[in-house]
Amino acid sequence: MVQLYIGLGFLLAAVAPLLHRWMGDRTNLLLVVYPALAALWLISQAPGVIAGNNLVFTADWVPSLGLSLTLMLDGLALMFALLISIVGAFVLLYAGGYLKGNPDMARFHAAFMAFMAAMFGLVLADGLVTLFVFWELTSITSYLLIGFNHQDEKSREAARQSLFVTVGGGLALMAGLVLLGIASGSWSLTDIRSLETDLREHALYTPMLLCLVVGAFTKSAQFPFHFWLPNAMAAPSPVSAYLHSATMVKAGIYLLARLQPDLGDTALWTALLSLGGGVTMLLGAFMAVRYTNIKKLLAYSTIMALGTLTMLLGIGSDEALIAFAVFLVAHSLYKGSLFMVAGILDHETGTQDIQAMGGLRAAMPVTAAAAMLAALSFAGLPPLLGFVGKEAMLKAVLKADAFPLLLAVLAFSAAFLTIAAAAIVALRPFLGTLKATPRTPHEAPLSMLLGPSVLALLSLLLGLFVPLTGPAFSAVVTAVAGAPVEVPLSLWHGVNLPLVLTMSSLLLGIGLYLCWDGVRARLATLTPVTHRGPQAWYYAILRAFVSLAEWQTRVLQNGYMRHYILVMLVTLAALLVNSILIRHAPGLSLAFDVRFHEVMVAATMMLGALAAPMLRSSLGAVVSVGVTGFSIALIFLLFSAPDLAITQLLVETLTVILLVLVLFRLPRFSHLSTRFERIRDGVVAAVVGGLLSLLVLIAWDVKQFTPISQYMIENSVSLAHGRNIVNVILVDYRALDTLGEMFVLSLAAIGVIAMLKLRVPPVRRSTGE
Amino acid sequence: MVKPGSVILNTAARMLMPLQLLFSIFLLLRGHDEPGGGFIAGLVAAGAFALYLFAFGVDATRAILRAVDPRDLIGTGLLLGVLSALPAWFVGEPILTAQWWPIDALGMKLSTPLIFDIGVYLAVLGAVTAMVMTLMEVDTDEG
Amino acid sequence: MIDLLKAILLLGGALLMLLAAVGIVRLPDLLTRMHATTKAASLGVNLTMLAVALHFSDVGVVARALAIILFVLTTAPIAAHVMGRAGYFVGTRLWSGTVKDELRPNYDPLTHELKSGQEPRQNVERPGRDEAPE
Amino acid sequence: MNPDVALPVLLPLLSGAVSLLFWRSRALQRFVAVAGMLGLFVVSVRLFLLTLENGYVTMQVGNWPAPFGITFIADMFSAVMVLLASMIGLAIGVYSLATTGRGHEAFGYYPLMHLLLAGCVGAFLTGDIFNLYVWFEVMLVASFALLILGSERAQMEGAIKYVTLNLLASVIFLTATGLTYGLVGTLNMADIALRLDASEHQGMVEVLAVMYMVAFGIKAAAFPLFFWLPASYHTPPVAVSALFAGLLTKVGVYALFRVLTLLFDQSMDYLQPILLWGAAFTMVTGVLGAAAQYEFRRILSFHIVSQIGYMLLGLALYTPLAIAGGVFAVMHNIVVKTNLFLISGVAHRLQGTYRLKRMGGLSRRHPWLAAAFFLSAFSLAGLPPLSGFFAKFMLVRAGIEAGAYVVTGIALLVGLMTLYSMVKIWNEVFWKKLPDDNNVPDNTAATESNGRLGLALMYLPVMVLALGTLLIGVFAEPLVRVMNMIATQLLNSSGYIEAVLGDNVASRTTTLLAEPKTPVGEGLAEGVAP
Amino acid sequence: MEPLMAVGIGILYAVAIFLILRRSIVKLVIGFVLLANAANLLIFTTAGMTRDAPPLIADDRLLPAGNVADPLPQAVVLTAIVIAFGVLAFAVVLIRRAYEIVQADDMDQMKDTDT
Amino acid sequence: MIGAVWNLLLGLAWVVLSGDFSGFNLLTGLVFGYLVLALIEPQVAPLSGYSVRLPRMLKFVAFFLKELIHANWRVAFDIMTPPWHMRPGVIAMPLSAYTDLEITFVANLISLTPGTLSLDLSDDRRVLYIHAMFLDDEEALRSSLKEMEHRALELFR
Amino acid sequence: MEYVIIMAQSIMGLALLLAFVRVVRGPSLPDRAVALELFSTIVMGLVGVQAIASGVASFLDVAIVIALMGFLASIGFARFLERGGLRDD
Ligand code: NA
Ligand code: NA
Repeated sequence: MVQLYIGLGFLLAAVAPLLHRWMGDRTNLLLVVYPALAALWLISQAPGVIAGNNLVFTADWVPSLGLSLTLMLDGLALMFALLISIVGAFVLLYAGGYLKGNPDMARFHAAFMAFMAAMFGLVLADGLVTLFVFWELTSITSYLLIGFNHQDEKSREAARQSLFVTVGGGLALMAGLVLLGIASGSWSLTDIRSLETDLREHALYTPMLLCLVVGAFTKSAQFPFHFWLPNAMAAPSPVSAYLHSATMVKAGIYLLARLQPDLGDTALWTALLSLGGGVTMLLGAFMAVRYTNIKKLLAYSTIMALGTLTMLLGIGSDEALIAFAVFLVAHSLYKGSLFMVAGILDHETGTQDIQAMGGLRAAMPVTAAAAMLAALSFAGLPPLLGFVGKEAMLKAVLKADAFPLLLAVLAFSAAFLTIAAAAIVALRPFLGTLKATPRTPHEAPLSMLLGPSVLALLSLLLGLFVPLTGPAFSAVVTAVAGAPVEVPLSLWHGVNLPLVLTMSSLLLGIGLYLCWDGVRARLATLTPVTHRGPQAWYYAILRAFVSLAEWQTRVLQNGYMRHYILVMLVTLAALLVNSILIRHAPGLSLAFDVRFHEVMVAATMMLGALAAPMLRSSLGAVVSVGVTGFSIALIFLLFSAPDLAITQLLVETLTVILLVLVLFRLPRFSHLSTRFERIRDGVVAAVVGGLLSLLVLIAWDVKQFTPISQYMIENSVSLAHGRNIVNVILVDYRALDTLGEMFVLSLAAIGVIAMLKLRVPPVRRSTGE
Repeated sequence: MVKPGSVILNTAARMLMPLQLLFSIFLLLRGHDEPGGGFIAGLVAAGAFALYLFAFGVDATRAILRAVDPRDLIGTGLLLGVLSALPAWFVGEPILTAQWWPIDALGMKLSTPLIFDIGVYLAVLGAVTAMVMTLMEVDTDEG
Repeated sequence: MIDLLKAILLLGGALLMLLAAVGIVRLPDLLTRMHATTKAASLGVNLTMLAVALHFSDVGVVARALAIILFVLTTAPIAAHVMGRAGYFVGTRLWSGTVKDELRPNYDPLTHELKSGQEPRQNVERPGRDEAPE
Repeated sequence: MNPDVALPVLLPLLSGAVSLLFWRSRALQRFVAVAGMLGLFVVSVRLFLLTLENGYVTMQVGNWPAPFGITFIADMFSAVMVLLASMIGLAIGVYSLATTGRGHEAFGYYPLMHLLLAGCVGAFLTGDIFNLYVWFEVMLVASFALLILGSERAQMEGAIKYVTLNLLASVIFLTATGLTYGLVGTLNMADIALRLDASEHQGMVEVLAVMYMVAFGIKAAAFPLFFWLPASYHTPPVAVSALFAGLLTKVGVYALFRVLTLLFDQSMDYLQPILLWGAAFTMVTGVLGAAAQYEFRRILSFHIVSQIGYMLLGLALYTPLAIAGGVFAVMHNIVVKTNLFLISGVAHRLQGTYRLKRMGGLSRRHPWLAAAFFLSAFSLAGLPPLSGFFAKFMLVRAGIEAGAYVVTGIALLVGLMTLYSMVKIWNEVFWKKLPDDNNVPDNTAATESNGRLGLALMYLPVMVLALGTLLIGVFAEPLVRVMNMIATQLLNSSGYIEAVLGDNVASRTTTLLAEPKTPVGEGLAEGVAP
Repeated sequence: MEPLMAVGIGILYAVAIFLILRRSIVKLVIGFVLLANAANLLIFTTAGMTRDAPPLIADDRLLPAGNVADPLPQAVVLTAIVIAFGVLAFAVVLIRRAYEIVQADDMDQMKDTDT
Repeated sequence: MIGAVWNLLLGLAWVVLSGDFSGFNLLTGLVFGYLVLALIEPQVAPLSGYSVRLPRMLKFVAFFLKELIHANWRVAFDIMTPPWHMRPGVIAMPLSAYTDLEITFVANLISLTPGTLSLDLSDDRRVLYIHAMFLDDEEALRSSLKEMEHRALELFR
Repeated sequence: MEYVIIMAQSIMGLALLLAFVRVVRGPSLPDRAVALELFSTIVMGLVGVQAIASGVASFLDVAIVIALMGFLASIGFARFLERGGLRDD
């Protein structure tokens, strides 16, 4: 059933263009029903899941390969699915307003719906490969969404970059999942969970984990793969709000959380995730305040949040996992809201530059309110959910088993930078005096306001009533920890170290906000350093790849046919030498039984061939080769093959006729090769020729079986009614060969006629090749 | 270019060509029992036409072939070849199983291998003649 | 007796071929070489075929051997004529010992006209060309 | 004995012969083009179903018992290949109606197509090594003629390399076959397999294996033997390119699979590493070659090479899953690669060029074409849930199971590099605006003048094949099962041998050696006059 | 005779390969001719050469009177000869047309289609 | 008439080639001969005056053989002995033969005789240019050539 | 008789080799073509001897083919020369 519902999402995507043709802009409202229904259903299932009854929906896909479409709904999946459906519904609604009148709306909906369905599949999948399939589908659909404005080169480049990074990571993920499947002997997450053996002790654990982590890190924009995310802001704001804050970028986080019980809590896991996450966290926060473009700023702050989540998974304690769950929900809500706000600002003012905006609170009061509410959560201030998340995070960091001090420093720095960033986003555009913007600002339509407002309100409500959410978060944490965990949540824990840190970071943050312009100017001096970051590596790798490609083509596919032939022959000769001379040394018994005239015939045959390359005249070479041909006919004759002799003579004669007809147009022999080339070619030719001589001798020497022709001889007269056995073979025993052969000759003739007579006018179109 | 054409060659070609064609038919028909067969015969016949082409040129050769283009020979030969595979199929045997139909009046046997060999003959004759003829045609066009 | 005759024919044929081969190697120019090959070798084949006819003394074989002789006698001179003519006209160098050439003066390489030297006067008139037989 | 085995060969031969005979009638040729291909498709489906039912379907051509005559045998592998060939033939037959000029039609375009298919199908179905050579030549010479149709300069230059290098391959093949007969005295592949197993000189067996490997490696365009392909495949009319791309190299791959699994299984220990690294280099050099190109068809041509690497990887790993994956890759590639070439042809018709720089804007004006390309391109890169993904997944899994980590890693990376080229095309041809200097703008007038019907005829196969790559992926199970059957059959050659030689296999192996080195004719009873 | 033939076959292959490796397309053609001959001769030789009677059966017999040469390689070679002739004819004309277009007897002038 | 003669000849050739002298085989040969002639019929020049004259023919063969052996010996001697005795040259021989067939026949005979080689016919067909090896006695050569032509033409007339 | 046959074969074999010498030395195309013609004529002789040696009359068919078709090569070369083919001697 659930599978069908996911399928319905893809179906809606496929028919979106048709729907648009029939329903126009109202399509949007119809499509919103899809996530809305999903959300309602999920909420209806929530009590059961919270009570610990995971839902499993079994379905097969490719049983021969062990792939199933089985879906599994536990706390973690439920949380993600709810975020996907609720945020998705609001973003979809919002997009209806944001893209109103856009001729490509249908295309947007197609990609968006497919993405949403893929996301559902990803978080619900029980099969490793199914998970991967949906994972890649999100990459593909997000490529299409980022490149939505594809006539703009920047959009295309951003889309390409995100695709390469995420699909590249996807490959690592695939390797990791296959390793996991092989190591565990199962392709189902549920089965792996209930495995007797501990995968952490498996010989493949380290490569498996590395591959999986690379996959997760690329998708979730962890250092050093983070650079694609800010660039992906080329996408329309609804896309940023959905993919790049709430859903897709969290897929990597989801994956790590999913694997935590089976692979987590090893030194490698902790080091990779907590350090990688920590560094990403600080980097994101630091980079955020360097930008005045509101979407870039939000994107970097998202990186910060993703880093935080990864770090928490790395720490892996119960506290950390609780913080993980809360922080994740909080971030999805406030970041979704803020991105939509950013979209509204962009949409209404015509700019994304915070510095160009100011005093908008009067023109757009609802937007301002939503922005400020969301920013409070962003900054981690009470009484919003963001505060709960940050407190929990700081607590977990301080208690971390590994690198507690380092992580604390990182977390604190990130915290105060985040507060500054939140202030910048929420205050700068709305406070102060009204600035002139490309468009005259006024409040956004209801469809666009609903999303940011509701999500911001949710941040507040969940914060206020956080103790009530305990059981729900407990279900999530239980799923991640792999064992039941009680989650005691409250807004107020009394004055403790985390609170002190929060307060001091608040002060520092406000300070930074106040002198932001000056600080930014200072930070600008760091630009040369940041320009050498991972994005530069990415482009360096691409450039190196293209140069390597061009170099290889120049060297290998160089257009010189003789090089191609030489390579082939050397390959053949090397393999032959290895087989016949090195691996199996031959022992030959040579028997000489030869007559004088046979020697003469053989001699003219060889000399005719040898003379061909030495003659300076092309027709001379033709005659010389003719001598070889006639000698061969004689050999056929002397060794009892009259039919062959006749054929050879006739063919030789006709060949001469053809050659004289053709060579007539061709120039005299030219000596174009250098001495070195001739010697080299001579050596290769001699080696190949010598090897073949040897093979003939061996084959002749080791004859061991009665040939099948015995039967043909015995039955030629009685069954085939023919006395010339060769002809009987040609027209009866092996008539099929002959049938093919006459077709070959006829085809050659057709080709010759076409080549000589068919002359298509060279260029049909002015721009033709 | 030197002096083209020679009465002596032309006369000889006129005499030899029928002889060669006859010989080719001879080779074709008795190929099942003695050296010969469709290929060899077809090549001989093609050689005969090549001689005629050398002596008299393309137009005269086309004239003796009348409406028949070498390409028609190819098609006919191939079709005969394929069709000779089919009678066996109709009597429920694997394709290309030889079928023999004795013609008592003449004391000889018609058979699918013979039809097949005639197909080979025509195809080879057509193919080789077509190639030589086209080459000479183009040669003449281009001077 | 028959064996002896066969032996003579065979060896004679073979020797004639050898003679032709020596001739083609030794003789100084194309046309003289062709004398050696066309005749000696053809005769050699004919002798061999006679030997074959004798050896089998079967009507069919004899007929075929005679046919071969006939064919050789027909085609060999044709080939010689065509090749000799082509060789001559494309200007193959003649041996320095060649004593006379009655063809060259009657041939016009531009029009490829080959006169007989016996035409009525009006047919030979051509400005600027006045060749007398040697 | 079943006559249906031979029909897929006889039918295109007949179509070809009829088309040739009526070379003056354009209408008849066009009719036969579609009718013949349709007929071929039908008989191929029949053969496939028969094979599915029976495992092997055989026929002793001419009613001469194996191994004395030529055997036609369809196992699952050949039946699938025949089916695919006929599908591609039909698709290209339809497509050609729109793209083939009168000149090409008058000089044998359609008969050449029929006979090319006949050659391919013959190669798939024959159980005789020399007969295989003959079908290869039929296919090859037909492809020669198709390649030069039109006689443009690029075609001539490409054709010289194509012809020369393929000729070299043919000679190696022929040489190996001659040595094989000299060694074992038979041409029937099942019989050869038995006799090679019993051969006293395994070094020679290895030599033969190596020679066949090189010969078919050239035909299959494997590293370092592929050079002829990128030099020529982008030069002929696009329908021809598509047919070549889809089918020809795969015949080489088929032959490699057939010969190595059937005849030389005892040498596989030695051959596997060679094949494995050959596969790796094929993948990498092909994909790198494509990355350096900026022309639609040239990029696609290099990718053919790269994809061959995946197929060889399957053979090199030589496990059931790997073989199944390799064959899946063959199947997937035939569908997808053909379609990509067909799409390039549509794009060329719309914009008058194959150069990426001068193309653009197709996604907005021709969204269905864009969708078809997108599916095919991403399938080629192995992204799920398209057909290419399953091929890759099976191979990767088999590779890791076999411990071939490095090559498996390379295979994965090559997927990414493939994506690079595909995205390059997508960005340039479909997403980018049409550059101003392309003065054959994508206008309906240009389309109109070529005929709406023509465009529709081109679209039809493109859409069907694009849908195909999606459906193969989504409904992969039955296909994977077929691939598993193929792998099972290939790895257990005794079934094949029994199907060909009948019940007396066991006794044959012993009697084979009973009379060593008997000269032909010796020991025959004195013949008596009838 | 076989050792001698083996050497001869090797020489044919070697010369053919040497010619195919030249830049001159005329030499390429001649290389093709030799290559085909080499392969045919190889098949003929490896199958075993005999001075016995040719594979013909006399009119009044059901079987050959004594040993005869193996007919199968002969049939195979015959097929191969004709195939090679067809291919050669095609190749020769191809080269002629290529020369007309490129106007040089030099393979190196024909490398535009590769890169 | 001419066609009939040729047809008969071809039929006989068939019989001779096949070595089967049965009536049916002759019939077969005649049929095929007819077919082949029908093929080239438009191109066949009139072969007037041709008939089979056995006695003359035999006499001619004897004469020809004599010439052949004699001349062959002379050529052989010159080839085998180091100094060249030959005095080669091209001479023009006026022809009495005038039909295509006669000219061809004569020219071939001359080519077959050692020491002489028909090079070409003048455009007006009056003169046959001959390359001769031994021109030491030109007149003797010319007369022997004439005699050969005469005897040959007797066969036709 | 056996000796005679062997001698005849040997002499003809030698003749083949000599004919080949002229093929190589040329100098002109007609010289080579004539040598090839001689070559095929000697082959005919060898065919005859082989027929006698083996007692198989069918070998004569080879000779018939050469006798009827062999001169075509010379005709071809002559045409080449007449049409102004390159005499690269
Ligand atoms: Na085996
Ligand atoms: Na096997």
